[in-house]
Amino acid sequence: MSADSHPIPTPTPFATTSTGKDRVLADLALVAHEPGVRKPDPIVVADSVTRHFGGMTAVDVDHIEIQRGAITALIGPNGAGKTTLFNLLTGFDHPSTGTWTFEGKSLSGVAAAKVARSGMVRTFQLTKALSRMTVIENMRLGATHQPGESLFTALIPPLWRAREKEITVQAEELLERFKLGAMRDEFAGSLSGGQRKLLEMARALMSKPTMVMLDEPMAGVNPALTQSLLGHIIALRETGTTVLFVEHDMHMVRHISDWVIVMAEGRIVAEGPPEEVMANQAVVDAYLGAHHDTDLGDDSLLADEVMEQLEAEALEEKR
Amino acid sequence: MDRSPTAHRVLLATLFALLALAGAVLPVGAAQAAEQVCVADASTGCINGTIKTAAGAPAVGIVLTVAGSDGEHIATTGADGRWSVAVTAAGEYTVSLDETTLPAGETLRDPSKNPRTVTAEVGNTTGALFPLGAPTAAPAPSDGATSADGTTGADAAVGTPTGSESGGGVSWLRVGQQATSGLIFGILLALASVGLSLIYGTTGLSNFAHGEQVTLGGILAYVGCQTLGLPLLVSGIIAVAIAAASGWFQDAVLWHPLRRRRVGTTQQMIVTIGLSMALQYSYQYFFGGGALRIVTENPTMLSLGQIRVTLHSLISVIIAVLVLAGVAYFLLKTRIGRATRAVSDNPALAAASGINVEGVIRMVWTLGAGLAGLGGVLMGLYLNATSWNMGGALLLLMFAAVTLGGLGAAFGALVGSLVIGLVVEMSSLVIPSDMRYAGALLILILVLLLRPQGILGRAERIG
Amino acid sequence: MSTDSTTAVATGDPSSVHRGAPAGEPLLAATDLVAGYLPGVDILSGCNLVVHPGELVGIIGPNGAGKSTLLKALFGLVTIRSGTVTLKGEDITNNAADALVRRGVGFVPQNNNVFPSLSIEENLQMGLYQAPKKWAERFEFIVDLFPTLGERRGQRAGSLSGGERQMVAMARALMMNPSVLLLDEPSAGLSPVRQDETFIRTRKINRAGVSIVIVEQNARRCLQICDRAYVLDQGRNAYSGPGRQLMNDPKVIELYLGTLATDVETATTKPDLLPGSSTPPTP
Amino acid sequence: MDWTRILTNVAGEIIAPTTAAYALAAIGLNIHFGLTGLLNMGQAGFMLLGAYGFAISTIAGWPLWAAVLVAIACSAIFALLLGIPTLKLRGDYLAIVTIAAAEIVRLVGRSTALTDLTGASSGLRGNSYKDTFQDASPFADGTFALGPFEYSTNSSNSWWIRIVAWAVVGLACWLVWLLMRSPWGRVLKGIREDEDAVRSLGKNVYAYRMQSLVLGGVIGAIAGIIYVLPRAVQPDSMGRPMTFFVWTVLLLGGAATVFGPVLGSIIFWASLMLIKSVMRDGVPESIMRTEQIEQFGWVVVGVTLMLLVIFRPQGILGDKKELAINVR
Amino acid sequence: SDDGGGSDETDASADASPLIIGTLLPQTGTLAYLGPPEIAGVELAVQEINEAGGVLGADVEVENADSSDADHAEVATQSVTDLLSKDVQVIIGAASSSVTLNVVDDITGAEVVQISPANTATSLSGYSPFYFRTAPPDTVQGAALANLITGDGHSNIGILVFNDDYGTSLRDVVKATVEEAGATVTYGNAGEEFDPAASSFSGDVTALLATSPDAIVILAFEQTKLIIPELIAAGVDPTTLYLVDGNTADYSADFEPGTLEGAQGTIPGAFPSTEFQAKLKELNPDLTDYAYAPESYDATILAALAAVKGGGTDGPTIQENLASVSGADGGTEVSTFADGVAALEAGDDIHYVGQAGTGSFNEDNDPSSASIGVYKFDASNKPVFVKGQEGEVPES
Ligand SMILES: Nc1ncnc2c1ncn2[C@@H]1O[C@H](COP(=O)(O)OP(=O)(O)OP(=O)(O)O)[C@@H](O)[C@H]1O
Ligand SMILES: Nc1ncnc2c1ncn2[C@@H]1O[C@H](COP(=O)(O)OP(=O)(O)OP(=O)(O)O)[C@@H](O)[C@H]1O
Ligand SMILES: [Mg+2]
Ligand SMILES: [Mg+2]
Repeated sequence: MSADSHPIPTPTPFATTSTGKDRVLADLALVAHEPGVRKPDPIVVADSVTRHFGGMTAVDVDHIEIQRGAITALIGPNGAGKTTLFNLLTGFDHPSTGTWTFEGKSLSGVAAAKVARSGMVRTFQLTKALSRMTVIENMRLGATHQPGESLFTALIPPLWRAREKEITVQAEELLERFKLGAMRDEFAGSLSGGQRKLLEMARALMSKPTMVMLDEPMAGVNPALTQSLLGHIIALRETGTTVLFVEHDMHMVRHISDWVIVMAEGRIVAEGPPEEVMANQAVVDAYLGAHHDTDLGDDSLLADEVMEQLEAEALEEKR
Repeated sequence: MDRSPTAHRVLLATLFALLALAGAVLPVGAAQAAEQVCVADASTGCINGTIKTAAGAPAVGIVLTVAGSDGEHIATTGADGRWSVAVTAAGEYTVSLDETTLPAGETLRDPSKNPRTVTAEVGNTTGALFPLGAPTAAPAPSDGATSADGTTGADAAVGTPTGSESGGGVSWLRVGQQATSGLIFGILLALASVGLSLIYGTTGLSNFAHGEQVTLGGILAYVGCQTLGLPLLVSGIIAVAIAAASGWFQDAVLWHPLRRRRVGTTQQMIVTIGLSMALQYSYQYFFGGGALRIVTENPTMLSLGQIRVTLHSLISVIIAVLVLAGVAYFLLKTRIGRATRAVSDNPALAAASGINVEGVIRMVWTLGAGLAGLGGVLMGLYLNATSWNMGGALLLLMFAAVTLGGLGAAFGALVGSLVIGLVVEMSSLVIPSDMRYAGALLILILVLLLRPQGILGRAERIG
Repeated sequence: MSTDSTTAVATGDPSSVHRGAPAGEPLLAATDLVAGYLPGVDILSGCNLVVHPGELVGIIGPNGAGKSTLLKALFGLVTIRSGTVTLKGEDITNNAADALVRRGVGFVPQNNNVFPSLSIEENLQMGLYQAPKKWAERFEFIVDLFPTLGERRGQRAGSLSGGERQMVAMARALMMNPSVLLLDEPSAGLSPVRQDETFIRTRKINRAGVSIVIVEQNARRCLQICDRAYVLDQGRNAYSGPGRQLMNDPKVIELYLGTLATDVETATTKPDLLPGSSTPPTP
Repeated sequence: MDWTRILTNVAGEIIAPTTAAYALAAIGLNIHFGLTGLLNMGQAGFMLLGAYGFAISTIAGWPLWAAVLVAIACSAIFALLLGIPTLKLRGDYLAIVTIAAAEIVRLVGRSTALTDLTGASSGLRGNSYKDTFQDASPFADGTFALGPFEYSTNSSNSWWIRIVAWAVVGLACWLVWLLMRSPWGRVLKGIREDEDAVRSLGKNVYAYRMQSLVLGGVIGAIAGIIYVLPRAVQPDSMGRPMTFFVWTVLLLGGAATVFGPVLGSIIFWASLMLIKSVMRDGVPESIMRTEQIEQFGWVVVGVTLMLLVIFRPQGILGDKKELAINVR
Repeated sequence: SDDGGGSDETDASADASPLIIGTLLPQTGTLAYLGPPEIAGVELAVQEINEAGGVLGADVEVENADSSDADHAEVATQSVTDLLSKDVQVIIGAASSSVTLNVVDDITGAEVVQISPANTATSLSGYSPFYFRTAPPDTVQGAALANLITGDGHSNIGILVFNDDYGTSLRDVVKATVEEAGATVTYGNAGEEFDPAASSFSGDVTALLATSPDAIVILAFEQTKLIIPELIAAGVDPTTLYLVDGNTADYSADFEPGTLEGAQGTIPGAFPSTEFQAKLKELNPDLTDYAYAPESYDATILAALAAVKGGGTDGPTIQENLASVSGADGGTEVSTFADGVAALEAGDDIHYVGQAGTGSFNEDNDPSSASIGVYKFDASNKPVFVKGQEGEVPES
């Protein structure tokens, strides 16, 4: 069955009739399915970005473009360099070589905070909850344009109260959607692993970014909740937000992404729409594996050959 | 040490020179010149001086004239080079030296100061000096003058072999000497800082009472040697054992319960400040505020080439190096040693790996306190005395060393200590001595700017 | 793709999937556990769990349900306020973690599951802390399982990617060759092929006689492989039963599993149990 | 034992200028540590710079307001100099850098090289710079008694300094109260928890830290002025023990609270006075010699401090729940 | 401390309340070793005063309080509060000039007389009409020491001096005097002081010896114990060592016999004081060191005599009469409290000649002269009196 047409339990008005999706699909329709391909309306363009750690090359990207307004998935084996690429693009790490632009402006060498302010906001794979602040405070911190964040305005509450109210309303809405409403006044440090992931994502969305980069947003999140959150991500596309996410959950990738980029050993090895990329034999061999659609309860899987095959695949992935 | 024959000769020559000098200055020599020597009393004042040749030998038979309100007095230097006149009225006196009576080849160092005017008081002694030597500003006798006279470098100077180099400025010998002291100090400091670093590394606690652990070692050794009269070795071993036990005990009654109650490390840090206060003043209560000499014997000096070290410090350094090597082996090669790093990274996971976390921490406290105690004993010997605040005074240097080397990296603390030791002892070559700690701290800041993670620390990955 | 074999198992009697021995003495049992972190706030409020020898037990549930807390409580990392935990009949309530390791319990935590400043090799050595003599043998075994780890043995775990860390975490727990294994989301952050590998390996380990408790958000996969499963919600057992049965329970699907990933199974499971089962299978 | 006298003295400590100065210094430190998580172990350095700046410019003939501005400027520049290179470092490194920098200030201040400016180790005499402040008093000279408290109105340890000091403390509390509840304070708190996370949200962590360092440092400098007004500028009295006491005061009262520093300071100095007076009067010399009584007094102070933290680790006003969140 | 009990005459005596003397001396902190002898000096004086009938018929009381060191400045402040609340009229202290500077305004502002037994800082000269000191002025001791050195014929003089008022101002005098006599200060010039908090002195000793001095002066306190072994080990001849009042002490328990034999030191004060020391030791058997005990003793006696002379125990009265009893107006020389009272009762002006050998107070309330004793260490490292020297304080 088609994942798209499947009814989603939580009411998400944008889920199916997505004008944004149509637009993006139309834009991407003519784009060739090859690594490093040019896109009609790229928001991020990066050239020859490399990052070495000692002797190993974690990232070695010749050319990559992210389509504006699209939901792009970045997949690839463990250690492929996805997170490192995120770190480089968002200014949390410094590349060995390379330049990139965001909305036409060069962002290479720009500090992380400035990158975020320019509209490119990311989340972390290993969550960074602000432990001794409450959930709602975490959320408020994500907002932008709060005049009270400047030292002198902070001293005159009337100057920032109104904005604070707006922020709080927005934060509470997001919390409800991310099933964190009940935790509003708890310390973020007391959240469970999955709840932290959710908070991290919700907090990033507070700033209404032009582009949001999610690093494995759904790892550790309950599937039922994942499903309801996908609606939210799709809704982001409707508002014109560009989404780039790393994810190992293929159902999610298949369900919401307009475009998939595959990384391996630091390089871009394949690009294309999800159905096609996932049918690509190389991707299946190196990343998805032969059993990704198999019921693992099958005893025959316990045969030694299967293990060997899996190991071979894992090695392939490594190579 | 293979150069010891030379060293011995230098030492012997020095001793002879010393004896000669002592003979000249000691009251024994004064006896024969007794009839000349003026003693100031209610009605007389004295003007006196001693004249020595450039080589430092007494200059005999020099004639001086002292003229003033109560007339003219003539004095001649005696066998010890001394002269003196008694005056009966206070006021200004002109002292002139008859240059013709100078021994052959001697000149006044500063001829313009002859004659010179002094103010004498009744009941007081006033000096008037006429230094002999080459007419330069250089205060020390030059090499040429020394060898011309055939004596060793230990002439006029108070018997130090360093005199042979041109004095005052920075000589290589002085650099070497201070570098040696720096290394010794650094290695001994390392004993203390490695313990501090271990405790910080495993528990995240900045232990401001660590200095008192160091003091404890020193004071226990003092008690052993001075109060109980035990031999140094025995009291040293007992001191280290008790110091280590105190670490065990402290963790058992204080830090373990605090950790169990999840008291944060900053709060624990304040507890260490309180503990440090309580301990410092307890030491003061029992042992007073003065310096305590662990052993009263004067240190035996050894010469390594031209560099002097005391036997005590040499042995101390050897002990310290052995112990530090042992600690290094323990940390790197033993299971428990590795476990300390695991505990410092992630105590819960360490427990999940089957490590007895509390046991490891207890062991670290014991080891850290034991090392500090040993550091205290050796430091007390090296510094010639211990006192109630010896450790407290060193604490900042220890922290600097630990940070410099990379927080929590035990070897970093070792490297950091050596750097700090060298900087502290050598910075007085270039900056005022009372600012040398400032110099060490400045170096610390600079190193941190270049290598924020410390010398041996590693940068962390984000994301 | 081996759709055939999947069908064979899935359409069979659910009880045939269940290989543990639900009857008899439990190996590990928790009764009416109450536990929490902050004073006065109970996260687990009367939670029960039974693991029989050789059983593979899954725990699923929404985020914040208390799954990790339950594992930590079993393992002595969270204080149990009331209730008991027994291992082979002996009371081990609030026993220290290292004592449990000595008794053959292994644990892979969800977060912070490596020692970041230690190298991979040292991480593994920590896993074998109580039996350093077996190092050579066990290390070979692990390198066999995770060749990457062998090659990178000198790299500091703190610099590893998310997936690589997860491998280190799993490998560390396997070092001691435990007889009871508590896994908290072992597949999170792994690539699909590694996830499969992890699940299949978990089963193999289980087959070799190790009793396993596995907490997963990859819930379908988890239910596929486990003998029996618990659904935890708000610190209490909400459902329990054989994995297959829960997987097809509409209530469980709606509340905990979602339908996003049902595309594989829909073709083969009982159509009447599934909402939206009328949709055609994916090509 | 004369309890009325002792209790009067203890009560007197509550309003003493030293108490106010420490409260103020701790308020500054609270902005650093409580709000931003900066481990400033050199607050005494800021205070000493403030004191030097004030005293030296007053001695040079500058008016009161200018001297205060000089003090503020000195500490602000010091904060900038310290902050530019170090605020990018991990917290623990900042601790050692600040403690080192404060020691450098003290050692340079007391070195003979600067005798003309700083008076080297003997420092600057109190009566050489107190005049401008005392002249600014609206009161007539003399002494004034309020209940059991009798102080001179203007000179040195006076009512005037008490009034000004506590007014400044009140002002600073109000400032912190406003800031803590403001979005600015929220960003600082975020930085305290995880700077990378805050950075990823587009806040310039460096700038915020710098603002916090300067603000707290300036408050420290003003505390320094208040501290030296009733005494003299002594480089040695503003060294590490002072920094430790400021920390103690802060954590005693409760970090990240508005009134914690004030309460901490009052409790610290009042109990020091109480313990010492009681020891002095209550322990007969047949048991301990007089100097032993004083030393034992300090031991009691140290132990009391430990017990206070052990039994109330979050401080008197702190939030226990916050402490229970394990961040390690 | 006053065990005399209420004497019968108290009621019959003048309207003055009993004289209460406060001490503000270092009992804790880095100078704590200076406290016990000073306190013993005060207590000995009080004991003698009370044995002689007290002041104006009432026993003198002592209230001790800690001044600590400059590092703990608040302690002295609190102690002053404590002392003032006990209505003391005289405060003996502090030992450290830094501490004095911190509290002097509070004390003198309350019109309480402060007499320091140990302050030497020039910045304290004439600080307040209520501030006095009995410590020998640097100018006298420094000059005496310098003359001793030059008299021994040393022309290259190295000074190990700590950067503290006591050290640097004494150094300045020594330097000026020896240079006038034609000698050179090879080490220890401005900028070559060591930090009093320093713990290791090998660098300083090396630097000093590199200048090849033929005499070495140590201007320090307790640090001396750490420095001397360093010097001796470096081969320095003890006969070329010179010490001052802050460190000329009995080192028989600290160094092996002969270590200091022939070294010389200056201590202000009349000789012999062994009897005085024995009395102090009786009061506090743990005493090992007597630095500033005579000055503290004198300060107490002077204050008591001033009260007797003025017929009142209040601060201003004592302040007015202190200079006079110290001999500023001349008069009968007395050396004990009892003699002083007798002379005063006879209507004479008196000139108290005390243990410290300092002269009457000058206009700045500093001692106008001092007699300096020269001591030489014997084989057991004890200082033995050699001769005395008298010195005037030059008018400033
Ligand atoms: N600071 C570092 N030092 C050394 N190696 C590093 C560092 N950071 C990353 N690496 C290595 O670079 C490679 C890429 O890491 P990265 O985190 O980008 O992988 P990833 O694609 O995000 O993988 P995953 O899906 O497992 O999260 C990994 O092999 C990792 O070990
Ligand atoms: N360290 C902690 N301190 C305080 N409260 C905590 C802590 N960890 C968890 N909690 C509380 O316990 C609840 C359950 O947490 P737990 O980690 O057990 O959930 P979980 O079922 O494992 O969720 P997830 O699937 O998201 O990992 C959380 O919602 C939180 O309120
Ligand atoms: Mg990653
Ligand atoms: Mg969990």
